[in-house]
Amino acid sequence: MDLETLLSYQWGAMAPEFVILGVATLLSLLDLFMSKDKDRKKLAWVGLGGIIIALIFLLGQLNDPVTIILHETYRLDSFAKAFKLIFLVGGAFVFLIAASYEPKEGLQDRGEFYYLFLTAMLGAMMMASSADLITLYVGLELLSLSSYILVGLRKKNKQSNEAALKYVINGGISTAITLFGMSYIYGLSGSTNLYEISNQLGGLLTGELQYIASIAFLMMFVGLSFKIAAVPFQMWAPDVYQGAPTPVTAFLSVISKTAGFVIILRLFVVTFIQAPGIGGQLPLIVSMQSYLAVIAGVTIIIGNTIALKQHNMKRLFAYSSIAHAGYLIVPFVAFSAFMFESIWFYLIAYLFMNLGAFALLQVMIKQSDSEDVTAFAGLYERSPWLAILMSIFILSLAGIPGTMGFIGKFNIFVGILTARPSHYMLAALMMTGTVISYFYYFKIMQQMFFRRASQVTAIKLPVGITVVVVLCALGTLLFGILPNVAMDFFYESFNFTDFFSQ
Amino acid sequence: MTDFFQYQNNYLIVVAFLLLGILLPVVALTAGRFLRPNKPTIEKQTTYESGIEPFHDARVRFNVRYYIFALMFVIFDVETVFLYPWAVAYDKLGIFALIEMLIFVVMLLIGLIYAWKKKVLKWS
Amino acid sequence: MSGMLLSMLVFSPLVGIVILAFLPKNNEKLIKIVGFCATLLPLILAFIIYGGFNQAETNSQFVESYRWLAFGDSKDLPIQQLVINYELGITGLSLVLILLTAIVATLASIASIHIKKEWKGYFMLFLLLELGMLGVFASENLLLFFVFFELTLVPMFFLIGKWGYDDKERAAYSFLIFNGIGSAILLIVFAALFAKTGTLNINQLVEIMSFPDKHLANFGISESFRFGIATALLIAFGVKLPIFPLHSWMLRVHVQAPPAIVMIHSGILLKIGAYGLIRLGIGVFPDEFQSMAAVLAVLGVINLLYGAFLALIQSDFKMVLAYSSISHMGIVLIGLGAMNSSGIQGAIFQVISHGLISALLFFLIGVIYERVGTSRIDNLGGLAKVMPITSGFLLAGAMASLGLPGMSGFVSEFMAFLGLFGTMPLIAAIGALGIILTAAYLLRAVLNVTFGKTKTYKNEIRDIQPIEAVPIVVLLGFIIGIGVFPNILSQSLQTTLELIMLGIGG
Amino acid sequence: MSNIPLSVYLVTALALFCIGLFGALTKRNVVIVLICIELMLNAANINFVAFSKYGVNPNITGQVFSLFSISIAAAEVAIGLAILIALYRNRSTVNVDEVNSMKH
Amino acid sequence: MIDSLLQSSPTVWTFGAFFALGAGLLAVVLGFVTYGILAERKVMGFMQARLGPSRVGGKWGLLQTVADVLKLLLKEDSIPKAADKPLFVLAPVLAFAPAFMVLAVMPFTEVFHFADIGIGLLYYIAISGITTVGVVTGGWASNNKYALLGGMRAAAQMISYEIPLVMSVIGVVLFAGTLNLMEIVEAQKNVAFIFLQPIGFVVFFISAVAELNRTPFDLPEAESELVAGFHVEYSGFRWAFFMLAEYVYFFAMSSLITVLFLGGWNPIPFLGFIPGPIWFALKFSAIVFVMIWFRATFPRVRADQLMEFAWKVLLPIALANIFLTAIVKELFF
Repeated sequence: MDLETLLSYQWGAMAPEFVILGVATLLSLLDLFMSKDKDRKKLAWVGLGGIIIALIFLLGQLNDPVTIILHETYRLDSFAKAFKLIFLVGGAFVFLIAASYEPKEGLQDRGEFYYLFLTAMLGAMMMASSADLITLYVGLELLSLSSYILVGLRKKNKQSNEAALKYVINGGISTAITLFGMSYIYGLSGSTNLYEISNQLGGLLTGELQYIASIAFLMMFVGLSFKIAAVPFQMWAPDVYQGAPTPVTAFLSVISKTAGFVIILRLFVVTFIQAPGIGGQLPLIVSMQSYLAVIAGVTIIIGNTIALKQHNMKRLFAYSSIAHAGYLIVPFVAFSAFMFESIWFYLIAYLFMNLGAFALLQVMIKQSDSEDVTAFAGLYERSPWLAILMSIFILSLAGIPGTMGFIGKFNIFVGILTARPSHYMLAALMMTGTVISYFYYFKIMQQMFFRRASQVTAIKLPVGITVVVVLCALGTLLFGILPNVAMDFFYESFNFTDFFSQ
Repeated sequence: MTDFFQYQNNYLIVVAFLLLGILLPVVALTAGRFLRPNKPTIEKQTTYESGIEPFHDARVRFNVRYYIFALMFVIFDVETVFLYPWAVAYDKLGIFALIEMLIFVVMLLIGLIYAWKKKVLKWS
Repeated sequence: MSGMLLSMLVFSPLVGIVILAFLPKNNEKLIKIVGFCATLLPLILAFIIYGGFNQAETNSQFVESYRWLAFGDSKDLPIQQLVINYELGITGLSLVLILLTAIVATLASIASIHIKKEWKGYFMLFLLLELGMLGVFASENLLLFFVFFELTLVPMFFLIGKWGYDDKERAAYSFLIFNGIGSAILLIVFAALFAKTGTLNINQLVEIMSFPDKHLANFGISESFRFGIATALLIAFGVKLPIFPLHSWMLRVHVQAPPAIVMIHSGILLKIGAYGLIRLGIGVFPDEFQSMAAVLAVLGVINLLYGAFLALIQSDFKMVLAYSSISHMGIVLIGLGAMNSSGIQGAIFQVISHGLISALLFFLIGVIYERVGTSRIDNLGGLAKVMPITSGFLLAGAMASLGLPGMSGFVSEFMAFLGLFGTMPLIAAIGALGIILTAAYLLRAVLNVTFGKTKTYKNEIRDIQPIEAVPIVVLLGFIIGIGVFPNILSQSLQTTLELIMLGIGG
Repeated sequence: MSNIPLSVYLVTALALFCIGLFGALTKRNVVIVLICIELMLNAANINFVAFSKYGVNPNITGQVFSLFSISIAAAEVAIGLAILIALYRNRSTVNVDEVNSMKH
Repeated sequence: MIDSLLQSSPTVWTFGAFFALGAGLLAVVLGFVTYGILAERKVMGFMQARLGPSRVGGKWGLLQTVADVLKLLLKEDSIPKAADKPLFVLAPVLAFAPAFMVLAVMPFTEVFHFADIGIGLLYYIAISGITTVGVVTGGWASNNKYALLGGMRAAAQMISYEIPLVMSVIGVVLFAGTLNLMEIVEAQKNVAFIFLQPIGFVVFFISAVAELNRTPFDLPEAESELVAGFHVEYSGFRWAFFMLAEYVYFFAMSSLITVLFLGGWNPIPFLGFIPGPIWFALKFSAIVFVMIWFRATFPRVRADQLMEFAWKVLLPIALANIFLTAIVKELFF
């Protein structure tokens, strides 16, 4: 491998990653060499600038054909672009939220706070474009390790410590399970390249090897369910969401979860699409449907029912995010023709509504120094616009029409019902979950509109938060009322058939 | 087949050395037991503390710095895992590997600078 | 411009919302006037549409269609393209209901003068609610129908929960959850239909469902699938209507919500259930519903008798009216269960007439409550002396409700039972008992309140104000008008009815 | 060339993995839990290395993967310990079940 | 002989043969330790203008160390009551066994070598790390504050210097292209790596001295500071094993430096007539001498200087050296 091969690669394909990496490095150096008393909030804007540049690069790549470089470990296809778009947009919002994050006990390591977001995003982006088990795993861990630290960044805060510890332990266990599953896949195929594995598994898998493949499948899925906070690895979510700094919680609930779905889609869909399942009649991924359906169903039910008795807003959103993970697994379970677009669309909806809600949550927690639902009491009297914006996000989370959340759910429905066979049970479960979720979502509304406020002062929004909230609300409504703006964009810019092309 | 024998024999030697390394102290100490006197008294069995009566347990919380150095060791030592194969295969890899490793080591260096600036490397 | 008339009608309440948003928060009078005027706009538009409606045309009119949502538009995927359009259009039935909505909404906005706090938010939600209701009746597409249907839930939740009486929040929740369940079922049904047929246009669905079974099997639509969907529709709309075991939420809402909102709720929102059953249920799945006719009829009789019996023993006037609503909805079901021309016509008539009558009665009880501070029958009495005019109106309303000939209630009940006697005489005979009970409970309640022993009231009680009399007079006018000249309704409904009859082969 | 069959490695790895998983789920001391996680990761590494020598299609990639996983595991443990130190400073405990101030 | 043994099929007999050969090496090493200690004392005596041992075993005190060992063997072995007994007993073994095990891969001459493992260097580094565990165990098991502190310090020092040590070898590996120690020696046929890798050599040498806990880096055992470091509670033959481990490790490290940087048994040009074993012995002795020389010359460094030197000076230099080497190799080879 000499200079010529080196230059023959289209490094431009990796431009967004390089930008993020560069900015992360730059930020860490700036943080180190800035004088101590300087305000490090400026770093947030540098980071934001980096994300926007990366976003511009990414948008410039939208119409590029599939690019495969680095010995087929890195591929820039529609799938990668579509999900990187979510990461970058979400990352920009998280940065805006983080720029105005002021915890009570202060934040010592503000520099780290900002550039660890970037490294975590880099991990997520790597996963989106990776076509190799090794790089997938490295990306996954880059994301995980960065977020472990982020969660524990409030060093003096007991809850933050505990959250980080739980996150690390749960994360470690799940990673190990995933890795063990991957080792079997490597053993069965003798390769770490996903497409190579796919071919190998499709051709060679016979007899008891099919059982091993199924076990590997389940192990990897169980391990990866940690990232998306689905059953059986959902236990960490409430504690971690509660203990982590609010921007980190927002990050975990949106970007980290998206990344989890990215790796799940990439890993399972590519790897197992050709592999025969036990018995050999159905593809493995189809023969696993019943197990996955159970996981999805239990996730939805657990998330929604336990959320009912939560009073802490962050915990409540944790359970709500578990429930949403359940909704998002559903199209994967059904393996419908619209799987990619349903998941993509729903994740974007989730990005808007959840980040908007977390942005407001951060403001309210700061205001009332409490994370309880009652922090929202009488918000309508204090700042009617805030209450209305928050209601938009909550209605969207609850899946009320007119918002993006509804269209997302409808997409999923249509997807799973067009699949053969149609999954009525899953649809019914999802709807049950949604109805249960009305209870706790409207509990927040109840506080905002029906209760009296303890203070009457209006709430001042920092600039960053205002931008996030307004953009998110606009997105939620615009794509809720005119969903085809997003769908047409999707179909025009992306062509997911290249997901399978080698 | 001889290749494989050689491979196995090499590790057989390692095992032999391990055995020897364990046996020598065991044998010597057992042999010594027959030669040396053994008259334990309470004074003899007290822990030495420069002449004063020992107080407290010795296993107190010690400085966190030791842990931090241990952590640093783990990180830096394990990163050399990548350097060794790289060094061995460098002839075949060429300039691309050089640039890759340059990036890697620069990152490592940034890590070192980070620890430096955060005063982790300071002792006392 | 006229091509978008229906959209303009549906979204006309937005004008009021936007204007209200810029009004000062505390100017009560101005807000109330603007709120009232805002409801006039849809009313005017509704009459314009009425004027332009071609009574003889069988197809939907004022149709609008724009591409709204498409799935699987990918260039290379070999997937059938699934498109949902933004489709509006009206038939005779929806036209009548739109008129009803516009009228009742305007009258309810007059009734809203009693609202005591946060008028701005109230009227904004009120108009949003109206938007939702108009949309429900104007939609030709099921997803759009669903969107508007759910759009009524959220404003209702707030209107009940914020401006209601003591136990308002529980009522609001109970409203939300029951209707949430109903709409959840609806959404699954719609998604399933969409997944199988690739369209959600009501007219296209009607066409597809009338294909022979063999052809339908190609779509993956089996008989059991259709039957399942029909049952699901019955349950979903049954919650809204409400049908007997699913009714408890509605009582709470009727007792706790502010009178103006109850007018709307009982006058129109409940009718969405009936509308759905007729348009989507019997309209799209005539065969399935025909096979469920007996069930419908029995449910209707149960509703009728259950409502009536319980209304007889209530001590709260509002509860009496609430149970009376359940009872009257039974008549709708009876009419539908008859599955013949006069039955269904009766059902539709009952939908309209009950809308008017219950709006009137709830408005009156609101007026009384406003002045006396209670609606318990025990605590009221001898109102005829202190509020003679109100009492007179109340008596008139009760007469309409119990189906006095010459008023709208009579026409609908008569036709519904006529229909059912034609198909299931035994059930009809049992049901007819309900009519007697209706008279009993209404007379008990109304006579106790108006002519019973005079109670001593703390404050001096004023009789009804002229502005309050407007809705009463208008409503009574319509009630009597329909009672005397049923043709003004049946003319518009004729084509719809014919279409339905074509479906059920009657 | 081999006289130790692949299955021996696999069973060893599986046993290690199960021990690790059991320990990670049942032990109270965080340090032990971290060690157990390490055990699980190394079980996977054994698999990788065994497959890379005796697998259906022996190649070097498995060893490369295990190198990556070793270094990542080290980083993970380092972070785990760092967090544990922070927790210990605030709470003076290294027991998992004493870390529960967030029960709703 | 060893080569033919290596190629025969592995049986109990070959194992026995290896065991016997290993025992032979052990005897040699013990001999080295005996006379290494004596040599150290003599050399230091010479440098400090005194005689050193001169009574037992004639004029040069040739039997002095033997007498010392016998004395240790006869001394009472007391274990403190508060100690953790199993660990206390285990610690010397843990310290000694790896020190001897590393010799398994050490090529002394072309013929006289034991295991010929492809990753000999890695093996050496990995196994030698275990000694640290022994040291910490000893300190911990004693349940003595000085011992514990000494043990912790020793561990901190050893792991800190392990990193520059490991990194500085990478230059050698880059040139040799292998981790096999025999091949590394063969790669030095023409020129010893000390000339190609001067920086690497210096870093390695300094780190090696620190790893061996020898002056000027002998803080863990600094009697003036910590009484006697981690082995303060050890007495008799148990203590002797810590000392033994230290000197065996000394032997191993000197051999390793000889192999890695001085070309092992390769002769200096034009002196090829002198046989390989002698070259090895000469180079090895030179290293040993320099280390003893260090001990006599340098003052002990301060604890903070010690640690910071490793991280702030040696590590960056070692990293830079890697790159210098890679670039030099890219350009000139």
